[in-house]
Amino acid sequence: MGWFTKSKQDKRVIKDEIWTRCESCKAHIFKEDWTNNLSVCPRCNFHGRITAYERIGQILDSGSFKEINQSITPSDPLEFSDAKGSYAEKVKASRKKAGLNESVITGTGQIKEIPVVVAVMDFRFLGGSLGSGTGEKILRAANTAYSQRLPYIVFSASGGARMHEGVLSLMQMAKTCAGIARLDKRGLPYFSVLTHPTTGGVSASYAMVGDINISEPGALIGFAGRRVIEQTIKQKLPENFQTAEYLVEKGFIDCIVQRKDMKNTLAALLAYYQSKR
Amino acid sequence: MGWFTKSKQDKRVIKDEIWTRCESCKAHIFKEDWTNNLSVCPRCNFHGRITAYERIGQILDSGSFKEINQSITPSDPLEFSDAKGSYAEKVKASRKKAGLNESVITGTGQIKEIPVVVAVMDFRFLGGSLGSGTGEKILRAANTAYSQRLPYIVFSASGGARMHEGVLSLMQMAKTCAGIARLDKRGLPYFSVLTHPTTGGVSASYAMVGDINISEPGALIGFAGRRVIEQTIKQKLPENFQTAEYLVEKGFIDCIVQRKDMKNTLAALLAYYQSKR
Amino acid sequence: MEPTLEFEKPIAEIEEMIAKLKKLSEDKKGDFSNQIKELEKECVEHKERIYANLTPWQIVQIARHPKRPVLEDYLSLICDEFIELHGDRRFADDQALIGGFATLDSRRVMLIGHNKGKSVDENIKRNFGQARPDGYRKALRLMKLAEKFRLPVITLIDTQGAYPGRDGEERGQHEAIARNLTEMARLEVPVVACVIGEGGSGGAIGIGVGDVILMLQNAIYSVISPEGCAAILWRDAAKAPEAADALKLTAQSLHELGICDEIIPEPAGGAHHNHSETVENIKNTLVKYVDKLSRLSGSKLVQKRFEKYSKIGMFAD
Amino acid sequence: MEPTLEFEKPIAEIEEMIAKLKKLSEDKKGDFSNQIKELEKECVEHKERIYANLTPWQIVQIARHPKRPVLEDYLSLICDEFIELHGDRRFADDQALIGGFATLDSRRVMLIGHNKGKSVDENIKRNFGQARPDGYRKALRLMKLAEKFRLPVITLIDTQGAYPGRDGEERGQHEAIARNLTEMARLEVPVVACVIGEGGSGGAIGIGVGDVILMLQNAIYSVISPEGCAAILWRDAAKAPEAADALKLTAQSLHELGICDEIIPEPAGGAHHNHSETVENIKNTLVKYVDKLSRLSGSKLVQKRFEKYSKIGMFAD
Ligand SMILES: [Zn+2]
Ligand SMILES: [Zn+2]
Repeated sequence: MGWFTKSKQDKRVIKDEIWTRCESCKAHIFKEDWTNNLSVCPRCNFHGRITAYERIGQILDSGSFKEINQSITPSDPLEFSDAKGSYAEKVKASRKKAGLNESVITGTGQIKEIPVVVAVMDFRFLGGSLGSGTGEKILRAANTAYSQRLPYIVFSASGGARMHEGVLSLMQMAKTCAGIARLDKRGLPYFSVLTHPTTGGVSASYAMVGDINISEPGALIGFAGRRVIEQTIKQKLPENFQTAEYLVEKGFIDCIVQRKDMKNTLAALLAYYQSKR
Repeated sequence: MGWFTKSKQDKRVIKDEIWTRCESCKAHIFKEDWTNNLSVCPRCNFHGRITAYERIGQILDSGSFKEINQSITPSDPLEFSDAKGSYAEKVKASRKKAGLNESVITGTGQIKEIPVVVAVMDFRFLGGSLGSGTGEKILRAANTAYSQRLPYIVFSASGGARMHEGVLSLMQMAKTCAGIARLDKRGLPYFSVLTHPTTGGVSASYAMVGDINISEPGALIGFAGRRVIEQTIKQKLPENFQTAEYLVEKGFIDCIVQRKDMKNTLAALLAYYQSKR
Repeated sequence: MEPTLEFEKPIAEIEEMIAKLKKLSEDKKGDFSNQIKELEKECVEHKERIYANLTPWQIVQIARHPKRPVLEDYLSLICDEFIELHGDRRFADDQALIGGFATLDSRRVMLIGHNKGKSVDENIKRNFGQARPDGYRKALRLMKLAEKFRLPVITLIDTQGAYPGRDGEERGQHEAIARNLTEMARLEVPVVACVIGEGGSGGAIGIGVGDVILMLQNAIYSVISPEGCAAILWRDAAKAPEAADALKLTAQSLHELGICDEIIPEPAGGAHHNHSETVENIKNTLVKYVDKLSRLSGSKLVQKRFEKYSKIGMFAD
Repeated sequence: MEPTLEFEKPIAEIEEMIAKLKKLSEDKKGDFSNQIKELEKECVEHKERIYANLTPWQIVQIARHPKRPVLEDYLSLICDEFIELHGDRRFADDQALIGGFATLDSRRVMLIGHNKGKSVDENIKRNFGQARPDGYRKALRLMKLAEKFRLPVITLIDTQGAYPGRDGEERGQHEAIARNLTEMARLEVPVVACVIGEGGSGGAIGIGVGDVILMLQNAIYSVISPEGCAAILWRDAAKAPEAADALKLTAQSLHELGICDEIIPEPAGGAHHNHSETVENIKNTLVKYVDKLSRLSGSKLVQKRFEKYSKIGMFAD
C-alpha cells in the first residue's frame, strides 16, 4: 500500500524519520545523506549540531577513547524553581533525553596516535550550559592533561552559564580558566574548538583562551545575545555578526576548519607542538 | 637715554633679550617670568622645550647628578652628504650651538633621595634625532640601571630616527628596546616621560614601552607625520590628533603631569616600586 | 535621604512626623516631648523589623541605590593617595573601569574598580560602570604592573555587567574577560576582591578572581540580573523579585554557598544611610586581608587560589 | 619579462632582436645563425656590465619590481605545509602581515611575513604589505606561541613601511612596533629575519629583530624611503637616486656596516628573472640558520641576540 493513502499525521512521522531539515537553508535532506556527511548540510555547508559521542567518534582514533568522571551530574544546590518547574526536574528530563549526566563528556584518547585529553560539550544537555558539574569535569580533564603532560582539546557548544545554579555557575568560568592557566605555565598546548553555538559565559572563559582557537564554518560565537545588543545600540546588526567568519576578521579565531578536515587539522597542529618534545 | 631713540634693529634685539614668544598662544612673556615658570607659558600652559640640563635640574636632587658617557659623539659612518651639506658639518654646528656631544644626556642621580638612572634627550642637538651615539648612551644607561638594580627614567624629545646614519639609526630602535627588555626581566622599573615632541622612531621604541608612560600637557606624540597621514587618508585630522591628551584617550599614556609636579609625581610613583624592596 | 525605597516609606513617614513635632517644640507651639519619644521608639522598632528581614529583592534595590557609595567615594575616603593610571596600551582608556596606585593606611596597593557615576553626566562618561574590553585589558595591564612591583591588588566590583554593545562585542568582550580570568588565576601577588554594590555576571568576575572574595552586607553577586532571569525563565521581567529570591544572590547566600569569604557590615538600612561608617568597615577589612595575604609567597598564593576555585561548585558524583 | 626596468632596456632590445632573427630562421627566411650568435654574446656582455654595476637606485627598483616574488610565492615554493593562523585576539586580522605554522625541508617553524599582493585586488586586501598595529600584534602573538611550542621563528620582510593612516596611528602603530622590538629581544627561540624585498623603516624592523639578519642580494633596508629622504634633505623627491646612494640601503652596504649577516644571491638581473632559483637559495639559507641556531639554548640565544644588537652602531668616544 503506497504512503499516499496514509493520513497527514502518519506522513509527517515518516517524513521525520527519513528527512532532516537544515536549520540554515531549510532544505530537506535525506537523513542518511545528512549523517553520512557528518551532519553537515550538503546544500549550504551548515555545520549542524552533533552529540558529544558523535564528535568523539569523528576526532579520536577508533577505540582510543577512555571516558573519565562519567558519573558527575548536577545536584540542585539552590533548590531552584521557576515558573516552568524545578531545576531538579529539568535535569532529570535532560538526563533521560540526552542519555548524559552532564553537558560535557571528558576523557583521554588519541588523534592519529598522538595522545590527548579531550572535553566535548553536548548542547542537548540543558543547552550545553555551564553548571558546577560541567566546570568540575572540564577542570578535572585539564588536571589530567597537566599531570600526564598531554595536550588538551576542548570542543565547546553552549548557551552560556546555567542560571539555575546561580553564582556557582558563574564561578565555573574562573575555575575552568584556572585549569587552563596551569597548563600554559607547564608549556602544555590547549586548543579550543568553538562549535555552533558558543555563547555567554563559555565564550568568556575557557573557549576563548586557546593557544589556538578553531571554529567550524558558520558557528555562532558571542558574549552578549544579539537581541540584547540591538536593544542597547538601537540599531540592527550586520547579518554575519557573531559568526565564526566575523570573528576571524575581528581577530579572535585562528582558523575555520570544515568538519571533515577537523581530525587531520588537529593532528597537523599537534605535530608542531610535538616536533620539539 | 631712553630706548625710544634706538633704531628699529636695536629695539628687536632688546625685545628678544627680555621677551619670549610662546610657540602655542603666541603671547609675549617676560623672559624672566617664562624661566621662573619652568619654561611653561603662564598664559596657555604650553610646556615649552627645555634643555637636557635644565630638565635634570628640575628633576634630580640638587648636586646628585653624575653624568656618564659624556664624550660619546657622532662619527659619520655613511659619510653622508645632502644638498645642504655634509652630516659631519651639521654635527659640528649642532655640537657648538647646543654645547652637547649627542642628543641625549645620561647619568645617575637621586629623586627625593631615591637613586635612579636617567637619560634626558635634548631637542637642540639635531632635533633630538636617534643616532648611533644616542642609542649607545640610552643602552649603556639601561645597563647601568641593570647592573646597579636601579629604576630607569628616560625623558624623550625627538623628531625620530637620524637619516644621516641610515639603517644604523633604525637599528638603535631595536638596540635600546633590548636594554629595556632586560630591565623588565630583572623586575626593574622603567618610566618613560614623553615630552614635546616625541615622534617617529623614538615613539616606536623605548619611549612607548614604559611600565608607566608619562607625558607633559599638550606634547606632540606620534609615529607618522601629520602631513603624511593626511596625504594617505585624504582627510583633515582632528585638532588634538597626536597630543598627549589624545593619547591618554586612546590608551597609550598613563598620566599627564604638569612640569612643576613632575619631580613629586616621579617620587610618588617610585615609592610604589620601593615599598616592597 | 532621597530617594526613599518603597519598603523604607513607613520609616520615612515616622521620621517626618518626628521632625515636624520637633519644629513645633522649637517654635514654642507646645510640649510634644512624650509624643516624640514614643515615635522615636516606634521608629527604631520599625527599622529593626524591616532591616532585619530584607528580602533579596529589597537588597537588590539597596545595592543599586543611587545614593550608595561608589568607587569615587571609596577612593577619596579610604585612600591617602590615589594615582590613576590610564589606558590599555591598545585602543582606549575606558572610564567605566579604572585603576591606579593607592595607599590605604600606609599599605601601597594597586586598586582597580568599576566606576559608576554619581550624576547623569558622570554616568554617561563612565557608561554606568559597564566596561568595554578596553577596560578589562587595562585592568589586566595594571594587575601585571602590580605583579612586577610586588603590590597587592584590590578590586572593587560594582557593575550591572560588561557593556553589551556592538563595539564591545567586536573588540572581544569574551576574550577580554576570559583572558583576565586566566591571568588572575596565576597572578603572583595577593588579590582581594570585594563586591561593593552590584556584582553583575561576567562583567563582575572579569576583575573578581581573588584570594578572598568579600561582599558588603547589601551587595549582590549574580550570574544574571533578576530581571533578565525572570524574562527568560518566568517569561515576565516583572517576576524579578521571585528570580532574585531563586538566584541566591545576597551576601548571606553567597557566604552559605562558600563563595563569599567575609561579609562587611553596613549601617542599618544600607550603606547609603551612613557613608563614613561603611567606609571605615571596608577599609579595615581590606587592610586586614592585604596584611594576611602579604605574608604568603607568590607561588603559594597561586597554589591556594587554584585550590580555592577548584573547590567551588556543587554537584553529585 | 614585463614590465622592463629603464636600465634593462638595452638588454631587452637585444633580446627582442634575437627573437626576431630566430623567428625568421624558423620561417626559413634565411640563415641568421652568425648574427644571432654575435647578438647573444653582446647580450651576455651587456648583462654582465649592467648587472655587475647596479646603482643603489637601480637596486631599489629591482627590490620593488612588480614581478619580484612575494611572500605567497615563498610560502608555496619553499614550504611543504603552511597553516595560517589569524588574528591579534584584540581587534582584527591584518592581511598585510600574516603568519602561521610552516614546514621547510622537514623543519617545523613559525613563519611570519609582510604580505604584498600580486594584483590590484590582492594589494587592496593586503594594503600593499603595509601593516597596521593589529598586524604587528598578531605577529607578536604568533612569536609567543612559537616560543611556547619551542619552534624557530622565520620572518620575511617586504614592506614600504608601517601603514601611515589615521586608524593605525590611533591604535598605536608606535606602541605595537616598540612592543615587538622589546619582546623579540627576549624571545627564547631562534629568530631568523630575512629581507626579501623592501625593508621599510619601522614597519620592517617591527618583525626584524633576529639572531641573524639575512638579505636577498637586491633587497633594500632603509631608515626612510629614498623619496622621503630626498624630499626632506634635498627638498626634492626627484633626488631619490642621490638619497638612495647616500642612505647605504643595499645588501652589500648593510653587510659592510655589519648589520646584514649574509647576502642570499639572486639570479642575474634580480629575483624576478628566475623565481625558482631565488627560492632554492633562500630556502637553503633559512634552513642552514634554523639548524645552526636550534643548537643553542633559549637563554643563550637571548644573550647572544642582546650582544649582537649592543654592538650595532658607529660613533666616536
Ligand atoms: Zn543547509
Ligand atoms: Zn602660551
